[in-house]
Amino acid sequence: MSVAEREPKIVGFLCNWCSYAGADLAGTSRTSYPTSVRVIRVPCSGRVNPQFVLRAFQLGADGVLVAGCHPGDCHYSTGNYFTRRRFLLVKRFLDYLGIDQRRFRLRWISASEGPKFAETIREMTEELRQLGPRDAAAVEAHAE
Amino acid sequence: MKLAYYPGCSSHGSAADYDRSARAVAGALALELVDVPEWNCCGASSAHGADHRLAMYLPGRNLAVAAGMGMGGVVTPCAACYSRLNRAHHWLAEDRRRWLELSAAVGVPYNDVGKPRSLLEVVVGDVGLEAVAAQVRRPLKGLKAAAYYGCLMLKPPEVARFDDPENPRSMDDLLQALGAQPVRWGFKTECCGASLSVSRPELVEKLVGDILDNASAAGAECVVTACPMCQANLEQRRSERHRLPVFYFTDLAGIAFGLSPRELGIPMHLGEPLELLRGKGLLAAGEEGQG
Amino acid sequence: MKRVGVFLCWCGSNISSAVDLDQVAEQTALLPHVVHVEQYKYLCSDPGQETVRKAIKEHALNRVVIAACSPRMHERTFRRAVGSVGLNPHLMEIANIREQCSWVHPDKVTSTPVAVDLVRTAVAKAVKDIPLEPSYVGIEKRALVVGGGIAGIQAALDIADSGYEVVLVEREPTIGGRMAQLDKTFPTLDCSSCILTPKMVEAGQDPRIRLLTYAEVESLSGYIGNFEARIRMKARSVDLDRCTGCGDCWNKCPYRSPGEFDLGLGKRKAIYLPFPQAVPNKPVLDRATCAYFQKDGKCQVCKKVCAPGAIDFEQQDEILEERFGAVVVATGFDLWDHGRYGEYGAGQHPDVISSLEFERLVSASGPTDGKIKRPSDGKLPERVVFIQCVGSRDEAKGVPYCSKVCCMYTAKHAILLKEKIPSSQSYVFYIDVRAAGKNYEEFYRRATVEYGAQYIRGRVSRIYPRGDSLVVVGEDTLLGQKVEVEADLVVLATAVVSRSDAPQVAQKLGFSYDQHGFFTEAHPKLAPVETNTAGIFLAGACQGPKDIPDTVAQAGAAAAKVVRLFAKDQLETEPTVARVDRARCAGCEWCRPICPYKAIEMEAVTERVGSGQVARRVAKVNPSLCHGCGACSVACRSGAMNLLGFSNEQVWAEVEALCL
Amino acid sequence: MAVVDLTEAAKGREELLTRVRELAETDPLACYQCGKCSAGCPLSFAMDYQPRQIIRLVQLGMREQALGSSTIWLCAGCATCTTRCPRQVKIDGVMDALRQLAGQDGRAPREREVAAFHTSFLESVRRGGRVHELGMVGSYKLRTRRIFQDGGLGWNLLRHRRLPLKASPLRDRKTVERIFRAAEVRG
Ligand SMILES: Cc1cc2nc3c(=O)[nH]c(=O)nc-3n(C[C@H](O)[C@H](O)[C@H](O)COP(=O)(O)OP(=O)(O)OC[C@H]3O[C@@H](n4cnc5c(N)ncnc54)[C@H](O)[C@@H]3O)c2cc1C
Ligand SMILES: Cc1cc2nc3c(=O)[nH]c(=O)nc-3n(C[C@H](O)[C@H](O)[C@H](O)COP(=O)(O)OP(=O)(O)OC[C@H]3O[C@@H](n4cnc5c(N)ncnc54)[C@H](O)[C@@H]3O)c2cc1C
Ligand code: SF4
Ligand code: SF4
Ligand code: SF4
Ligand code: SF4
Ligand code: SF4
Ligand code: SF4
Ligand code: SF4
Ligand code: SF4
Repeated sequence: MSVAEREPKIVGFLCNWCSYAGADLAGTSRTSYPTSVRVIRVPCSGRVNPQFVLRAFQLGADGVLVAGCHPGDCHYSTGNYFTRRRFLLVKRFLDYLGIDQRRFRLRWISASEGPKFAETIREMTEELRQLGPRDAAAVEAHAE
Repeated sequence: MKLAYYPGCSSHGSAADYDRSARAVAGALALELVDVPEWNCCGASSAHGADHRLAMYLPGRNLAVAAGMGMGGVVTPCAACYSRLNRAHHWLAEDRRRWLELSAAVGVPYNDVGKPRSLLEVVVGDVGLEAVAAQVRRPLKGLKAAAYYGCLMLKPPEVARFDDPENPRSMDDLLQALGAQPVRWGFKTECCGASLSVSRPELVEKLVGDILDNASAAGAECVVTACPMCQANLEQRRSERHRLPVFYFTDLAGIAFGLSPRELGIPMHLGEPLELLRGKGLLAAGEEGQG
Repeated sequence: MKRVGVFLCWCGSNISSAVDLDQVAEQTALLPHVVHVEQYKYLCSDPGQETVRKAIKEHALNRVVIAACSPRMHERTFRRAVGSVGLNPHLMEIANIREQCSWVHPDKVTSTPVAVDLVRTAVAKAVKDIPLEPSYVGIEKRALVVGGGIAGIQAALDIADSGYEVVLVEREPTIGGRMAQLDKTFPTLDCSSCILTPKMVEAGQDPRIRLLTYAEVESLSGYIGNFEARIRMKARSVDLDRCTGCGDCWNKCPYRSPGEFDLGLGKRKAIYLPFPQAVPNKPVLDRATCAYFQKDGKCQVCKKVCAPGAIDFEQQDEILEERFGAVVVATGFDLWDHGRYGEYGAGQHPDVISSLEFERLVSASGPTDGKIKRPSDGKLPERVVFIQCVGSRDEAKGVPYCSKVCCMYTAKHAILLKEKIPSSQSYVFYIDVRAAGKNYEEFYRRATVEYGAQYIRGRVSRIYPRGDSLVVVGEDTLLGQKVEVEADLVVLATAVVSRSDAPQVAQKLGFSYDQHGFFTEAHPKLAPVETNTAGIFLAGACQGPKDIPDTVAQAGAAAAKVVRLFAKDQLETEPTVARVDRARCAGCEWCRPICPYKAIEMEAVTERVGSGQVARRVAKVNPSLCHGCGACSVACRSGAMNLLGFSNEQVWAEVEALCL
Repeated sequence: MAVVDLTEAAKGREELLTRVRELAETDPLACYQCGKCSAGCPLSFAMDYQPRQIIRLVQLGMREQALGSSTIWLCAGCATCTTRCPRQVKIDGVMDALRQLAGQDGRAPREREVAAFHTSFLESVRRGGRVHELGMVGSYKLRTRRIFQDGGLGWNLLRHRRLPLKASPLRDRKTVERIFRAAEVRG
């Protein structure tokens, strides 16, 4: 089954305080979005180890989203600054692994930005559809 | 100390007197001033309102040529030139790509000659007040002088990088070292409007009047400048009620060093500067009446 | 053996109408470790919770997965439910199939696979759950208040009134702070000392408050509930126990110097009382100006006249070590030095003064006994110019922010001037008048309409002397014309800035401060009195420019936070904190600087290697300080640092379960 | 007084702001209209718009009024405004920029004499590489038909040997011509 037919699969790491609450808000306000995303709740975007992201790609995820509070609003004051710096590096590493950088997104989504969450999922799904299915084997080979 | 010297256009004309005293005083202080060869006009008050690039290139060329002379920096006696040279220097320092642009435009490779300095800056900063004081033969005792810096030597401060733009002290300190008595007054850095002197003289007369009024009210017997534009403007655009002589700081330094008014070009000033000096007993018998 | 029970909630029709729960149940039952799957209409209802409890007992479940609404809704509810039948509350996970599934994917065909995935992921995480226990720490029920301005005084009084001991440390010889220097206060024009003095006296007399004036905190260690402070008591040269405050010493002391309290406008003796209402009402001997210390060791007049023998030239600084459960920081503010405004005379014109100096000039207890005499010649000024925003809102020379109080105190000054010198005229140069407070706009109106203050919208460009007056040049921007005022006195509303040593204070006590030196609150809206360090609270202008009403409100809030803490006997800390696997820790310290709460320290451990002992350093997390953000666990290269509740193994398992 | 149509002005606003930002290397939007610039300006008494108001015109996109003002020509370039601006706006640079834009638009300057002076000045520079004061003033007088202005003053200077009849240009006239050309190309 090609990606064009099936829904791409996005693993979403959402911080508990802002982005997870934002996703909840999309729900409470019944803002529908594609069924592509599966959410993993983490306390802070700073908790997301790049290895989790790579593992998701390794296991065939089509896209990965890391979302946290806006810079300056982090519940733990500085967590998302680390996230930002860390994932700049990860993006470059993705290139090296042969994974299109566009498959990975880092987004700041606040607890009141339900629509932004839905929109992010819509955009990402659309982009992943256009990128087509992934060659998981390539990652496998590098990561070993 | 050997420095590249940028005299500025007026040194050949209305400020020929300043040119004389500046060179004479520099000589007395063992400052060797070597003219920047084939220097060109810095664009003064006109280029920057016409074309930003022209306003950078004209002074920029002089900086490039001066750098080629391999001396301890470039110095100018004119505050307007000082300002234009510093604007260009600042602009060039902000972005090295501009070095190439300038070199291509003026046909001289640009290298940084260091921050352009004014003659006042060199005398107070590099030569130093102690060395100046050591040259004094005729202390200017009892001479109440208003040090007038004007605007361009100090503003804006991030370009001029010289003295405090609101309460400068360097010329006051220098006057003190010469034995004179600098007065406290409020118009040290007010603009005299020199750039409008030809085209809107009636406006400039008001500015000059305010400055001279304030100096007189503060008890000054003369005004001292470090700029040919200021000097000429204060002399030429004043009204009948103002009698204060307007000196260059080099005039007074020269007198204090024992040089004659004639060597310093003082008789070329408008008004009666010699009267004041005479009244203060600062002229030797032989110097009376010269001019 | 892991025995997982999964409970699927219908939420009435909220979930059941959009997700085929039978199919979810069917697929879930096939997952490893799952021994029981059950559906219920409203799981959060009492009977719903009872269903879960019953199943745990019946099926000997040791892990529970609730597939229902967001954990942000009912995590607590269900933790409590499983806890009530003896299962560790942290052996429960929630799959959010409502907000993140049925409500956003209304089509059963596409939503059901999502729900299946989410439940599977929750099961995978639950399998890796381990029992977590909160830790408890005892609480030292004494509070330290640093800074004795109105903020510190108010906080100390509120805490003491709730029955707890307080130590109030003030650096100056008396408490009172800036408010003691003010004359009257906006917006009601109460006399500052009339409302402050009773509070100062109360703080001085309350048996539960120990005042340590002329003292400073040297260091603070420990954590919430258990701080340890070292406090330096500076040598006052006066034995406070013996001194009766009779005043003979300072009356007789022959040496005078400019007084700090009056900002140099008046003089004080070398041994002095900063102001008549000082608390404690006992003098301090300033060694820097005393003849005995500075000159010849003679003089000693004070010692001779002091009947109770309280003068002690030999007194040394003393260090106290005290334990506290909580700290309130209330070190206040300073004023920007207008010496940087060359265009306003750079502080060289004696008749260009700051607003605080003006307060001293109008104050009845000030150096001029409340007569507004200008500093140069003592003349009563007729024409007074007030300039607002001096240093404030000036990114070029001063600070970019608004100082918040100067608009109002300037209006106050215009009123006070008119009251004291009825023939006078005031001119106020302003850019905006910010009178956003209860009765503030009305107060400003009084200044203009009733007291005739002339407000001119524009920033002054220059002040210069003309004769014995000052020429003030500005633009009336509403007219679009340059204006000049010849004034007898110019008063500058200089910016409120942090104390110059604020960064050092913050570092010593261990919390953060912003680029202007103001102390940073944990959250600008929802935690405005907390700092990032649990157990340390903020009050007053040390956190940002503030007037007295705001300061007192914040001080009360800080006190309430302290009391809230002291109301417990033990402090339960969240169990979802970081934990180090010592065996794996390489001691690299990558984790330490990343922690926003300074929860990680290094400790030495000795281990047996072969036959010898080897000492090495490993990281250690203080669970009372850790907030559980997990940043450290990512920084750790050796996998030694983990976050309980969101462990590496758990997230890993979730990723794997999701990507199946 | 006329009513200003802000939506109309807004159409050219971005373009004007962009040009001013480029030429003056400063952002007029930072200005909060405090008036400190005008208050310190030595020539504000003669200007039709205060320096602060010029910045305001630029903020609103009112190009006509800004470029047609007398202010941009009467500004003496003393930088007192810039030195004191609390928002770090380079007001003198904005004045320069607006004069340049007025020139580029080929618009008749509001202050004819001032503009004529600058033209004569730069002509003199272009011709000889340095300004020859007597020649420059002569050209200015012809341009403005103010033949007799300052006659006494000129005579006085001549008498004091401060107004030489002869110019002292650069030996190689092309040196400066080249610079003017290079600037024209970049402009
Ligand atoms: C000119 C002027 C007029 C004002 N008028 C009014 C008014 O009319 N109405 C109004 O509501 N507000 C007014 N205010 C504002 C008012 O002054 C403040 O709101 C108030 O003083 C803030 O109190 P605070 O306790 O936070 O700080 P402060 O009064 O500054 O007190 C802080 C205390 O901490 C001490 N301290 C500092 N550092 C340390 C340390 N490291 N260790 C120990 N102790 C330390 C200080 O010595 C001081 O005693 C005015 C302010 C000014 C400048
Ligand atoms: C348009 C707008 C935008 C704002 N934006 C911001 C912003 O960006 N940032 C910011 O910090 N602040 C903002 N605010 C201010 C903010 O809304 C208030 O500070 C805050 O809501 C005040 O909270 P409160 O609890 O005091 O009052 P309220 O929010 O009014 O709550 C009072 C509650 O009491 C209930 N109630 C009333 N009478 C009774 C009664 N007799 N018995 C029982 N219950 C009763 C009411 O139903 C209500 O639920 C904004 C305000 C407005 C109007
Ligand atoms: S537990 Fe949540 S989903 Fe279930 S009935 Fe209650 S609110 Fe609805
Ligand atoms: S004389 Fe002695 S008792 Fe009296 S105030 Fe002075 S120190 Fe205290
Ligand atoms: S020793 Fe003398 S100078 Fe010092 S405090 Fe006592 S009386 Fe004053
Ligand atoms: S409170 Fe008023 S005077 Fe003070 S900085 Fe703010 S606007 Fe300026
Ligand atoms: S989890 Fe966060 S708060 Fe806890 S120790 Fe690690 S970095 Fe510090
Ligand atoms: S980063 Fe990891 S290995 Fe390094 S000190 Fe911290 S816990 Fe130990
Ligand atoms: S001084 Fe600066 S901020 Fe104030 S009006 Fe002028 S340009 Fe604007
Ligand atoms: S630079 Fe121009 S606008 Fe600015 S103060 Fe000077 S004359 Fe006025």
